Amino acid sequence: MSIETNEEFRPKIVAFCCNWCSYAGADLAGSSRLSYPADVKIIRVPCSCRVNPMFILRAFEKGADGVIMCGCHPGDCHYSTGNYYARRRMTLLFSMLDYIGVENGRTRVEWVSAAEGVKFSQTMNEFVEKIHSLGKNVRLEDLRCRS
Amino acid sequence: MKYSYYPGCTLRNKAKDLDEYARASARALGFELEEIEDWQCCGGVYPLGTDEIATKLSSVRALNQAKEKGQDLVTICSACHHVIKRVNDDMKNVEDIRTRANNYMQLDEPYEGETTVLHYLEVLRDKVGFDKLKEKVVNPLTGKKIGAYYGCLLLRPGKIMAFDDPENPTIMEDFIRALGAEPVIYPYRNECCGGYISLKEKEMSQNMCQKIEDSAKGFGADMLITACPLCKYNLNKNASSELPVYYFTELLAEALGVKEEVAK
Amino acid sequence: MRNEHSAAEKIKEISGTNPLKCMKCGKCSATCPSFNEMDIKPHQFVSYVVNEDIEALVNSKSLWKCLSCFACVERCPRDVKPGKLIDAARQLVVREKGGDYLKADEIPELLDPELPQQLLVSAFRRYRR
Amino acid sequence: MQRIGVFVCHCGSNIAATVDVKKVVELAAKEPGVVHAEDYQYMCSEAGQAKIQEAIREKNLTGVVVCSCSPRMHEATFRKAAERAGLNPYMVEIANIREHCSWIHKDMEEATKKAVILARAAIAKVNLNAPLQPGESRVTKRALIIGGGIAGIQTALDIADAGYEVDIVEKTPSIGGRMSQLDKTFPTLDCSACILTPKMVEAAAHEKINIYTYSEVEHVSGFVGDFTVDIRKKARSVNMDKCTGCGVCQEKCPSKKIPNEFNRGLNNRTAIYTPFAQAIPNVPVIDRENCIKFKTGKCGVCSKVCQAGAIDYDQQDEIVTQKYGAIVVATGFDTIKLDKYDEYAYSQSKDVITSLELERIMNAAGPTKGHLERLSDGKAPKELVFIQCVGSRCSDDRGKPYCSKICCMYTAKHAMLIRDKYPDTNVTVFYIDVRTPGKNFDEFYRRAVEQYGVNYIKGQVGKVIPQPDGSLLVQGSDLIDNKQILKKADMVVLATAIEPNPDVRKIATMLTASIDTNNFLTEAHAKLRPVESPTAGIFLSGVCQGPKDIPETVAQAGAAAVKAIGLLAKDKLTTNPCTAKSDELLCNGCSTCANVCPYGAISYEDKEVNDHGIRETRRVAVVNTALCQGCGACTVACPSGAMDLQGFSNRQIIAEVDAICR
Repeated sequence: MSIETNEEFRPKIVAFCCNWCSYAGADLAGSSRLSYPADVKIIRVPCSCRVNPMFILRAFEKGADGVIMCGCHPGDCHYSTGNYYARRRMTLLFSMLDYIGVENGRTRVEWVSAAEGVKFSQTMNEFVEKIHSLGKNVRLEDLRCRS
Repeated sequence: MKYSYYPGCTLRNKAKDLDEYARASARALGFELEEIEDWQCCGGVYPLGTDEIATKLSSVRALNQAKEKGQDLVTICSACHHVIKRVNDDMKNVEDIRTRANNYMQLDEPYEGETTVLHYLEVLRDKVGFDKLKEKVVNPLTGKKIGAYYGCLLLRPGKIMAFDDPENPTIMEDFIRALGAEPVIYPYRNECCGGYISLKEKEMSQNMCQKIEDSAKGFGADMLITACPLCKYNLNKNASSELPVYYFTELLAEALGVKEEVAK
Repeated sequence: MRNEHSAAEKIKEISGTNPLKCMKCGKCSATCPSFNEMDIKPHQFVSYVVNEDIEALVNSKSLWKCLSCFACVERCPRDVKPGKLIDAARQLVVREKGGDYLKADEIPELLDPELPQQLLVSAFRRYRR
Repeated sequence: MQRIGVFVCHCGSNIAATVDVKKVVELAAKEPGVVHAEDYQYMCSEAGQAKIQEAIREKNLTGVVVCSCSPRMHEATFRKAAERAGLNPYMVEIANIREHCSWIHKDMEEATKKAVILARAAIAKVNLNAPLQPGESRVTKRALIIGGGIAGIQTALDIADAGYEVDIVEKTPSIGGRMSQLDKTFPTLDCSACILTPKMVEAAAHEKINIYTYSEVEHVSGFVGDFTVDIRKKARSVNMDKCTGCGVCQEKCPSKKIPNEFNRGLNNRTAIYTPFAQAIPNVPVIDRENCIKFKTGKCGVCSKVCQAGAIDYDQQDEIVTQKYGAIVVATGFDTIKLDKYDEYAYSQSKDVITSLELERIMNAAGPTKGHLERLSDGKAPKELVFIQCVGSRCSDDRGKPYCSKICCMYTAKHAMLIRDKYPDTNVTVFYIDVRTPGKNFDEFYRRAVEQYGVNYIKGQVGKVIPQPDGSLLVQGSDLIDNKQILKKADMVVLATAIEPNPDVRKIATMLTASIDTNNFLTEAHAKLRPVESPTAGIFLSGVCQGPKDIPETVAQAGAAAVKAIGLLAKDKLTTNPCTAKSDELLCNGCSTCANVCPYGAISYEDKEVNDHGIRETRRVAVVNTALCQGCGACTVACPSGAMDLQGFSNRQIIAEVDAICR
């Protein structure tokens, strides 16, 4: 399915990470030198509940091949309840994306605590591998957006 | 209640009584063992190699037959139980083995570990219930002091077999209590009897079996029970034979009053 | 073994265990019922694989003394499971032509009338291709 | 249009070794709004900060992007530097090209490409940044300590000595914690009670310290400087003011068969009890679950014998609500359950015990009055075997992956004390490694070997085998001799792994303090902020943060106290200005945002608005910036898109998304 047939497929992956747990978990992955592919780019948000489904749709529209959202473990949210809202919102969004034909594997929610550098790196490795197996996102990309 | 039943090679030959007592007892307890068709030998030992597929297929066939009937699969021999349970775990949890086994099997619908594998003792504990069993006992084995010999295969690896606490099991002791006898707990009940080693290295097995027997005797047992034909063979053959060794099903049939029925 | 490195890799692959997880506590050897019969002890299996000393390993008596009783597998605190390494080394040998530990012609004299089928089947699978 | 400066840090070779910083400078300079770009060895150094300040002044920068380490590391540093140069600190953003880039990628080209993209995202964000002004909040000059063990007591004393009010909340009937259960302490063999009791008394007598025993924290709200906490004082059934601590009620109580928690269940206590003789307060509690009066309505013996009339069966739980500026967690540890380790026969033999149980057996106030004896038959053991690392350093799912840290030393202590007091008793220790990093620790361990003749065997034990004669056979490895040994023993002591008190998870959730996979509380920084939780205003004291011995616990307790004092000493705190803001023209007054706000920071006002020339009064959302913590839940919930988060606005995040996907 890859459009750029000449080149190796390098997916564009956006990772939203909450400031308190997952972003710190990503930092720990970094300071522990636990590698994952450079295709993953992290955007820091205060809490997973700050992630508006609009941001995820926007990413797909702009050509992202996968979007992952990471937050504190349920019950451990810095703001008590934020990740519960996020979980509900994402469940709805993902089922809607599924309905319109965006494969389930292109989106993911994972809870990563500040102490889980290993889990962060593992999750990213798995996710990138999954996106590789799904190939390029052609369903939602607005081709007019391509630069 | 009907269960798919996998007797295994030895129960068809040298351990016929293990099988027959089990069936008679099942009838007395109100469940039925329906032997699956054209079963093949499980191989006796679980192939540990992660790259072994062919040697696991006979188990998969049995498991799949049970699945098609929508029944749980019951085993009695510890070795069969061990092999089939672990293969089932592979089929459920190890993607590589699942894919390759299904490629071989070419089933209408791929087998993915759906069947529940139960040891006969687990049926007694979890389905019949030891309380219920106790009610059905007509000849309680009062006064008998019985040491349960678990061996390795029923218990280990604990995470996969999920049969009982691998270091301090209670299922056979509870079974013994249900039959009206007194269980004797001794530390060597989950140590190996030597298994297949007795074919070529008899002395090793003798060493181990003697420790088991001495330990059981030391704690006051006057007989041993086991669920494995090979354990029974080794304990009989490779220890001083001061303690008689029985299959658990024989005592079950005796307590339920169906032993004579089998003898006929 | 022609190539010690690739043989070590093969053992790791077949066994699916990572010997580097070992913390050298010796619990496997403490728990092994065949310990006294073994020339290379269960805890040493791990270091032989790590050091890629496979020639010595596959020629050891220990391969044929392991009972597959899984005591070391159950009790290993580091998930290394030496029993699986031993079995993988044994697989390397029996998969080689002529590596069988049990020859067909020696079987008749090992039999006795009470011997259960299960014993032969198990021994066959552990000792032969 | 912003005038943005981009500053790319080499971080020595930490970044520069895998990211071509010159290339990042070159490409960042071409981004819209960028008027200045440069790189430097260490941006966080004084010289590096000076470069940023110089550029702000000379090029009239309105925004700054620093491509460097994690913002969790130096965002504050760079924002302060910018502020000193006259720029609003919230016009500074960080592109994390170290933790999220150079440290995890090896290929230079790939890492450089990613660094450029991360820089672009930050630049795109700064283009939309607006100056923000922090507000102020007050500080309640009172600290709460959760847990009354040595960690909590020490922290409380240090804070109170600095002149601040302190409340200790302790779940059990007395303060003292684990240390009160210990007999002697390493490496000096001091009697534990002798050094702990004075501290307990001092805490109880301190005019600034208020102790709530038999109490639990039930609810926490608020934030740094201004927490509101509900404390449940469980009904003691004894009037604290009337009780004289004479102890007659305990002597006469007919319900005597309750496992004594303080002695680890090795003997029994009564239903009305104080856990130990030196308990503070010296006022018993009635364990209602086991009290005959509470179970059947009959009895009442304690009430009859109490001269002071202190027994009060009708006492109810009481909720105390109190405000605090700082909270210190000092919840300590317990030993793990051994049900998954029955190869050591712990549940099969009374003579296999844990080290903490041995501690009670060795103690004069313990179940055997300090005589070393077998619990099965009361005989003195002649052969004693210690097994190390039971449940520690396990990567399977039975135990804990970490080293419990204290076991090597307390085992040496036990071995030494036993050899000293009972020279006829042989002591063998099976160990994997002997870990003694601490002042006088290795010397202590060597003394056990050299002076006291303790037999250390390198190797783990595989199985403890009870024998028909009541003795035990220990089957273990001797890795030095390459042997499997069978050792006869009369008693086996297991160095059982420690784990954080199981209640800590509940408490961490209430405090929104993060916790790791082993239930240890996480520090704000593993090296540089080891006694603070990432949640502002929450401090960590003792084993709740990680395994440690008494001197380390006391040191950390003092450190946590200093951090708490540093907070309490302030009159005002500046608040995070990244708060939610509602656009009153878009707001339809639906209340959805207020319903998801965890802080009750959103209220509604009838306000006159001018909507494109139409003046009317509407019901609109108003955010109280003192209460808003900036989570952003409301911004997504708002159906009309009126609610946005300053500093993380919709437009800013979308700009980042766009830059990454470009």
